[in-house]
This record gives sequence, structure tokens and C-alpha cells, in this order.
Amino acid sequence: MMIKKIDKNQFKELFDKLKENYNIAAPVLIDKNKKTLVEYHYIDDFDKIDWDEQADSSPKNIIFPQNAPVGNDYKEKQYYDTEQDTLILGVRSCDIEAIKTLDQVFIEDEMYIDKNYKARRDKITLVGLSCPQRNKSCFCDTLGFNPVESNYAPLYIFKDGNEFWIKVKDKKFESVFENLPDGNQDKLEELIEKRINTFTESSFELDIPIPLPEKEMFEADIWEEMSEKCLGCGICTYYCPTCYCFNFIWEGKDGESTKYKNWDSCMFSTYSAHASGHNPRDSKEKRYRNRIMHKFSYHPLNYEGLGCVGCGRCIDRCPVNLDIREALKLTEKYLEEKGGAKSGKD
Amino acid sequence: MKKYEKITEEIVEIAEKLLKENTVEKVIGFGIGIFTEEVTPIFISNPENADRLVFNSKAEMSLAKYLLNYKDQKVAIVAKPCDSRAIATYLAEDLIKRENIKVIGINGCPGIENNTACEECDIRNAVISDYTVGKKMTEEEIEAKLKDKEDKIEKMTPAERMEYFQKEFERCTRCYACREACYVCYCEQCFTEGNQPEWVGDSVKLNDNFTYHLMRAMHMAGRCVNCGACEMACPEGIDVRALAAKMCRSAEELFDYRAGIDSDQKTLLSDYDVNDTESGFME
Amino acid sequence: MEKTDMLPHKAEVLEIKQETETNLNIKTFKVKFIDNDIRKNFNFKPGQFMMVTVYGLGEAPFGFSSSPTEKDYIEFSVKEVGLVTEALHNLKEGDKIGIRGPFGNGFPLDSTEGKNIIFIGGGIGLAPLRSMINYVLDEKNRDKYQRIQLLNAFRSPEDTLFCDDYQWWENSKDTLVKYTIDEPCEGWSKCVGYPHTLIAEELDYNLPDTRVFTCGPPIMIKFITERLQELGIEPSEIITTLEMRMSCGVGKCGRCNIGHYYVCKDGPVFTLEQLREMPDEY
Amino acid sequence: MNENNEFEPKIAAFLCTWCSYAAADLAGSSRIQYPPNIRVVRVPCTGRMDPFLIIKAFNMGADGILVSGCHPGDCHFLDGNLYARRRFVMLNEMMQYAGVEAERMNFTWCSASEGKRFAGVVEDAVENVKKVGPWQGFDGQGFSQEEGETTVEKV
Repeated sequence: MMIKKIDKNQFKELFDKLKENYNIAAPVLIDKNKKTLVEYHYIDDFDKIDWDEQADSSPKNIIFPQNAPVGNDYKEKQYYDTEQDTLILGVRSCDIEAIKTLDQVFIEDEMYIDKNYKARRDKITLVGLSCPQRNKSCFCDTLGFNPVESNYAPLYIFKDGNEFWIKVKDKKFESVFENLPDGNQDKLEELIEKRINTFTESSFELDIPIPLPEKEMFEADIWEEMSEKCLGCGICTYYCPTCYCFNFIWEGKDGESTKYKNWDSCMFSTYSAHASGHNPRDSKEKRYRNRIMHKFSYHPLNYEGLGCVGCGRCIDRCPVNLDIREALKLTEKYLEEKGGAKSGKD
Repeated sequence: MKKYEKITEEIVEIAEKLLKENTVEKVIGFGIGIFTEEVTPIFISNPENADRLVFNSKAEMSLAKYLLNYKDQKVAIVAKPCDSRAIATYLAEDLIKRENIKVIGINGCPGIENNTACEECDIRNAVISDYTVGKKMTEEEIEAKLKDKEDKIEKMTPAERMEYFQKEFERCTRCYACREACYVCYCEQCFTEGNQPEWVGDSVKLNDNFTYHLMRAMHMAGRCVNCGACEMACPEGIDVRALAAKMCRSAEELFDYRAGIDSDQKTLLSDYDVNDTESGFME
Repeated sequence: MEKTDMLPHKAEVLEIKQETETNLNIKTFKVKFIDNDIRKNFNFKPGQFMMVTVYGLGEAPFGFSSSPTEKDYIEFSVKEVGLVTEALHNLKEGDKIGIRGPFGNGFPLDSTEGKNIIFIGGGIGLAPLRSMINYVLDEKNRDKYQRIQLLNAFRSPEDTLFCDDYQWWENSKDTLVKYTIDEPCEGWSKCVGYPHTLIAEELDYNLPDTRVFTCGPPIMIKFITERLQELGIEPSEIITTLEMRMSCGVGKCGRCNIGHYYVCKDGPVFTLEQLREMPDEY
Repeated sequence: MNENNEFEPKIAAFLCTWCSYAAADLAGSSRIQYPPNIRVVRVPCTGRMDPFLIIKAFNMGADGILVSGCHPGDCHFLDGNLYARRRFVMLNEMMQYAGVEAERMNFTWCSASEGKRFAGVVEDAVENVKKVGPWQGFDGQGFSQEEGETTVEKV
């Protein structure tokens, strides 16, 4: 491992150097007529990067685009992105964990490897960014993630004012950073320590078993109350960094049609509707239950880790401010009243 | 701001009374979340919790739509003037029963933060109510509040307008928040959901996004009350309201029609007049 | 066939058979892969399913209704309900469709060996069972199983499926085949009534070591499983298949989950014992 | 495009079966010539016409549309066209506001006996659409002009 410490101007030089070999995406502030939002975009200009705000949409959009062609029927060939190597700068811990989840689902499962996803993912290098303080509604520390540091990114940045610490964890990248001034490891540890403390001060307590007991929670009577105000739009799933549900569709005429892998949302009623008209999840509380249970029970049962990383985007973006933390608190209360919570694995 | 606090107080008082007397089972209103300071819809059934109700400049949601979830229950609802118009439309379309709902109408609505629709709003008193809170605004007061803003889109050339909307709808992710937040959009099956016929494609492409927004606006013709909930809900900051707002203006100019003014009116497109205008027709 | 391949392989429609038309529109398609290698390497188990693509329109899951012992072709039966099924029904012989699969776990063939088998199929639910029936009645496999009994339930005489098979099913060694329709009907001399009411009187349900395979409309499965338990058959010996909306077939796209089980990956064949462990959402 | 490389628009014409469709028939049997640019969709009444059909026609690449029904008061179903009239006025307002040129949308009335008028209407409609040129789609990407020409997705 290598620790480097550079100032803004040095970083800018480094950025310009990296630009020659990589496409670089980073969170930038974008004027969207009625709103201004921070989003991941490909950029050329170092000064455009917004270091201070958590991005309003997740880097999922780059790795797993909303509409991705899978193949077509006239060439019988699959599409693989042959783009240049990409760096995604300024990915915070929650999003790194989320990408880890996506990797688990699409690459690390022996049963099915999404070749298109893999081809895209192989070209992408994550450059993490340590969170200096809590963002508006995030709670990744409550779920057991570390907002200040993550090991899944090969490169990790700690921004302190105009100074940048860079942790190079992958040997592959050492040559790029070799000539930069070294940073003092102890000083960095101090910074990390300080930041962790600011998070501990403002964290909220949650004591639920992971995975949630599947059958017990499924039959719980709290879902209607939780989802009463839910409108049933797809914002929470589209802006969620881990939501990966998708739909295959064919577009175009016979003989020249293309198969797409499109995002889908479990909050839509059409998501699980059969052609016969039967719908196993025909009401919004059932759909909401499925979303929460998928994140906290089904996903942990099928893979390691959680389906929610606590980035808080679903809370911020929700048009009726439906709060997943309230749902978790209600779950905690329910299980407590039931007398001792058991994990779904037992 | 004092106005909001006064309204809040009155709402709490009425809600508490209604629940205590068992006039209604539930009060649908605005409240504050447990973890955030954001306003969120809350559903109160215990009179002790009535003090959770608030009204402030961030109460941007249209609550009227929740009424459709409680069709057979007696409920009370806190209604901004635009929501009260929505309720009037529901009554006109025979979707809810008048005797089942108690409307706590807000008079002299001070407006919602960042909602551009409020700047154009000239109905600032509840059109339908069982209980009123706030102080009725007079014509002059409303006039004074109106921002004389000319519609910048109207002044553009067709090509510029097309470009403007292309730029807007390009960002649409088709999360359908505009649809779900809109009180007009209560169809059991939206035209986007069926595939026989397939009105709009599933993939998020500009051509289909544009089509979706046009079709939705067409469904809103003569029913939209221009409350701006769609625009507030849109996560991409798209000017979703523009098309529907234009429909409201056209309906008023061409047919002297405004949606949600009283609960007996026929909707614009389910009615006709022999002498209707033929504006835009061929010679 | 590679499991990770999300693109279908082209197949040609060899034959389309109109099974029923009056009440329900059901057709059986006989198809074969155009590519010889794929045809040779395509192995499936009864009870598994495939994703059938109508190019340019969409994909839908269908169970195999032919036996894997038939190497030259694959058959599946389609009831006209929605977009894809309608498009399939409009196909002509010689048209091309796409097939990927097989997916799912399939019926437990090995553990059933040496047992008595009862098949109870209702309507189009007979299709996946037919794959298994043809497999166990195949000369090569027949000796591995004990007595085989079939109870085929249909709405009316016009709705009977796979009529061409009846004769050889009936003529197979140690096999009992029964047919029933919902309402009495002129010219129908076989059983009448819902299948769960007929199990006790028409079938030898109390043979030792019996395993029951049932597939049909959800309401039929519900009554049959209840009745079978009353008759003392263990839940682990009652096997049924579920259907769900599916898109990927490999447990990723999310829509077919029941609890943390994915019907496309962990199913579609479940024992009643397993179903009881799962949340009630199907 | 025709031989002289002039733009020949494709116009989706929604004709009421009771009047305008018959008028088109009459125009044909009386050998009145009119431009071949319309693709006729026969509807039972203009009142039956979902405005979505018009939006969808543009979505699929029609350069313009023509809707023709019975004269107000003459509807086979008494008042179908009167409902339709309001609908088309509103649709027209919206489409123009969204940037679709007024010339692309042609609404008119034409009775079964007006074969000559129908030919005139089609001429006018074609003239109108020619004025504003080919429709580029809501996405401004254009449509391939030749029918049956393939558009292969670029990725």
C-alpha cells in the first residue's frame, strides 16, 4: 500500500495526466431547469468536480445503465463495451459497497455471469472518497459500513480542505503515483479517527437481526402502516445504488430487433403481473414489503451482505419523504414486541 | 411565518375534535418525519396524535389522491385550495362519496416554497370545505400575490419549443413519479402499462419519453388543476407541468372552462357545445 | 447450452397443432434448433422450462411438454393470454423463434425411481406433466418405476389436450389412465367432477411409497393438496409446479421471488413441504 | 422523396367511415385526382378516435395527420364529432405548444357527397405538410424515408 499526499494543484496535474489514459467520471453539479443536482458524469475539467456533496444519483447509472443492449437477432452477437478504461472519481463508501453488491449479483455468481456487465465493470476502476461528515439522510454506519474508508476500491481519496490523501491499494496503480510526495500514515489515521467520531456522534441506534426472519416479518402486520403514504413511483428503486432488478425486452421488427436489459422497479404493479391478470403482489404494501424484505432478508439469505447500503437517496428523493429508517425502526419495535429477534438464518 | 403556524393550530384543533367525536376514522394531513425535518403525509387515527399535524411552506404533496384508498371509510383531509379543487373533480367524476369525507379546507393559502404553480395560482381559498382554517383571501389580495410572469415558452418559435421540451424530456427516467403524484392519474391501468396496444415503448428513449408526456398531458386536459405536484415530485427537475398548465390556459381561453370549481360540473371533454370553437381547423 | 447466454438460439417451428379452440385457445408447437450442435447438446429434465422469444416482441417462459427422450425436437404448449402468446399463435410452420434455457430444477426423476406415481393434471397444467409422463412411460425408463396412474382433468370434452397420446398411455404396462370433466356432458362416458373428489374412488392412492405430481390452476392445486393430505400422503411426496412472471430465468431480474426463493432458479418444481416453508405470495 | 428529389410527405388520414371515407371513395369513383400521400385509417366515428392515435402516428414517423369526420350536426351517432371537436382543439393546442408545427395537424369535416371537397382537403393537407418539411420525430433524429428500410441500432 502507498500513501500519498498532494494539494489541489498537484491533483489537477495528476488529473490531466490520467485523462490521457482514462475516461474520467465524477460527481458534478448540473443545472436541471427546476432543480440543480449532483450527478456522475464524464468530465474533462478537474474544477467541475463537486467534492462536498453526496451525488443525488448513484454511479450505478454508469456501470449498469438504464437501457443496455444485450444483443440482437440479426447478428446473433452479444454487445460488449469496448470503451476505454474508466475511472470513477469520488465514489463514497456507500456507493462502493453498492457496486460490490452489484458485482456479487452479476459477476460472482457461478450460475450466471452477465457478460455485458462484466465487460463494462472490468474497464472501470473505482476511486473512493472518504465522507468528511454525515450527508443529509444517510445511515451507512448504522448498517455496519464504514463511511470513512472502504477496502473494495483500489484507490481511495481523503480530502481535507485543499489537501488530498491518496491511498493506493492496488499495486497496478503504484507506477502512476510513484513520483508524488508521500503522506504520513499516522496523520492519516488521525484524520480517519476524527471523522469516525463525528459519525458516531450522530448515528442512530438500530438493533435488527440480519437477515430479517423471512416468514415472521412477511406475516407481520406493519407493512400497511409503513407503506400508507407510498405513491408507487419508481424513484426509490431508480436512484437506489443497489437496486438491480431488470427486465429484458425486445425492440424493433422481426429480423432486426435488439434485446435490451432495462431497469425495472418492484414498486410498479406491472412488475410481477402475470399475463393472465393474476398478480402476486397486487397492492402497494405487498410491493413495499418485497422491497424492504429483499434488501434486508432475501438478499442477505442468497448472498453475503446487505441489499441496502444506507446512502439515504431513497429518503431524499422520495416525493412524499417516505423514510426507510422509520420502516426499520418499526421493524425493530415489532420484533422486540414479539420477544427477541431471531435472524432468518437460524 | 405566522400564517402557517396559525393554520397549523387550527388544523390540529379541528382534527382532534373530529377524531374525538368519532366523526371520522382517520385524518389525512401533513406531518414531520421522525428522522428528518421534511414534511410528509401522515394518517392520524388517534386524537392524541393530532398535534403531529402541521402545515408549512413545504407541504407540497397533493393529499387528495389518498382519498381513493379510503373510499368506504369516513376520513377527514387537510386540503390546500388546489387539493380542494382536486376533491371537487373527484366528486364531479363520482369517485368518492361526499358524505364520507370531511374537508378541512385552507383559506388564504400562503403558497408552497419552490412551487412555480403557486405564483400563477388565483384560487387561494378552498372551493369545497366542511371546516375552514386560515383567513379568506380577497380578490385584491390574490391579485397582489399573482406574479405577472409571461410564459416564456409561448413566445418561442415551434422549433425552439420543440428543442426546449426535448431538452427537458431527455432527462426523464420514466420513474412515473409525476404520474403517481398527480391526482388526475388514478387510472387502474395506465396507458404505459398495457402492451396491447403498446402506446409507448418500455425503453427510456427521447421519442417515447416525449410521447409519454404528451399522452399524459392529453389525459389531463380539462382535469388538471395546475397544482404543481408533478413538478415537485420530479426527481430530475423536468418542467413536467408546462404541458398541463398550457391545457388549463387553453381550456379557459377557448371554452371558458376551469377544472375543480364545483363538484357538479361536467369535465371538459365529456361535454360539448354546438357552437364550440373550431380553432386550428382547416378552412 | 451455456447458461449465461442471455441471447436465444434460433429454432424453427416444425409443426403447430391446434389442441383446443372453443373455450381456450391452446396450440402445441413442435420446434427444433437450427444449429445442429445446439440441438445435440440441449438436454433438459421434465419440469424445467425455457424462455421463448418472438423476435421483436418479447419473451415468455414455457414448460417443456415433450419428453427429453425425444432428441429431434422440443414441444411446448401455449394458451393464448397475452402479447407473446398471441404472437406465437399467429406463427406459421417454418417461422423462426428464439429459445434459451433450460431453466429451473425440474421434476425429481432420480428420487422417484422405484416409487408408485400418480399424475394429476388440470387443463394446460397437463403440459409439463406430459413431459414427465412420456419420460417414465418410455420403454427405456418404464422399469425404473412402479405403478403409474394418471388423472387428467379438463373443463369439458372440447378442452381435452394431447388426445393423440391417450392410446399409448393407456396401453402402457401397469398404467391406469382416468379422465374427468367439470360438468356432466352428453357423449362423455368417463368420470365427471373436480379431480380432488375423484382421487379416493378412482385411483389406488394407498399403494405404499406413492409420489403425486400435480399441476393445474392454483385453485385446483389447493384443493388437491388438501385432499391428498387427508388421504395420508406426506407433504414431501406431493410435488407441484408454480408459475410466475419471469424475465431472466436465472434468479437475477427479481420478479419471480417468493421470499428468498426464485421460482425460475429454485423452482418451478416444489414439494408441498417446501411451499409451506415459503411466504404465501404466489 | 419523389423522382425530382422533392419531399413527399406521409400523412396518416383518419377518416370517419360514414362520411369522409365514403367521400374518398366517391372521389375515386368520380376519378377526381388527389395526391397519393395519405395512408387511410378508417374509424367508426371521429368521436371514437383516441387522440393518442395522433400522437402515436407522430411517434411512428408520420409527417402529418389528417382527421376528417362528418359535419357538426350530421354525425351518424348524433354527437360523436362534437365531442371529437373539443378533443382535437385541445390536442392541437398542446401539440403546437410542444413544438409540433400547426401545419402538420389538419382537422376538417367532409360529408359523403363531397368527393371534390375531399380531394381539395387532401391537396391542402399535403401542401401544408410540404411547407414545414419532413417530420424529424420527437427526438429530432428523423425517420428513414423508404418504407421497409431497416434502421439498425447503433451501439
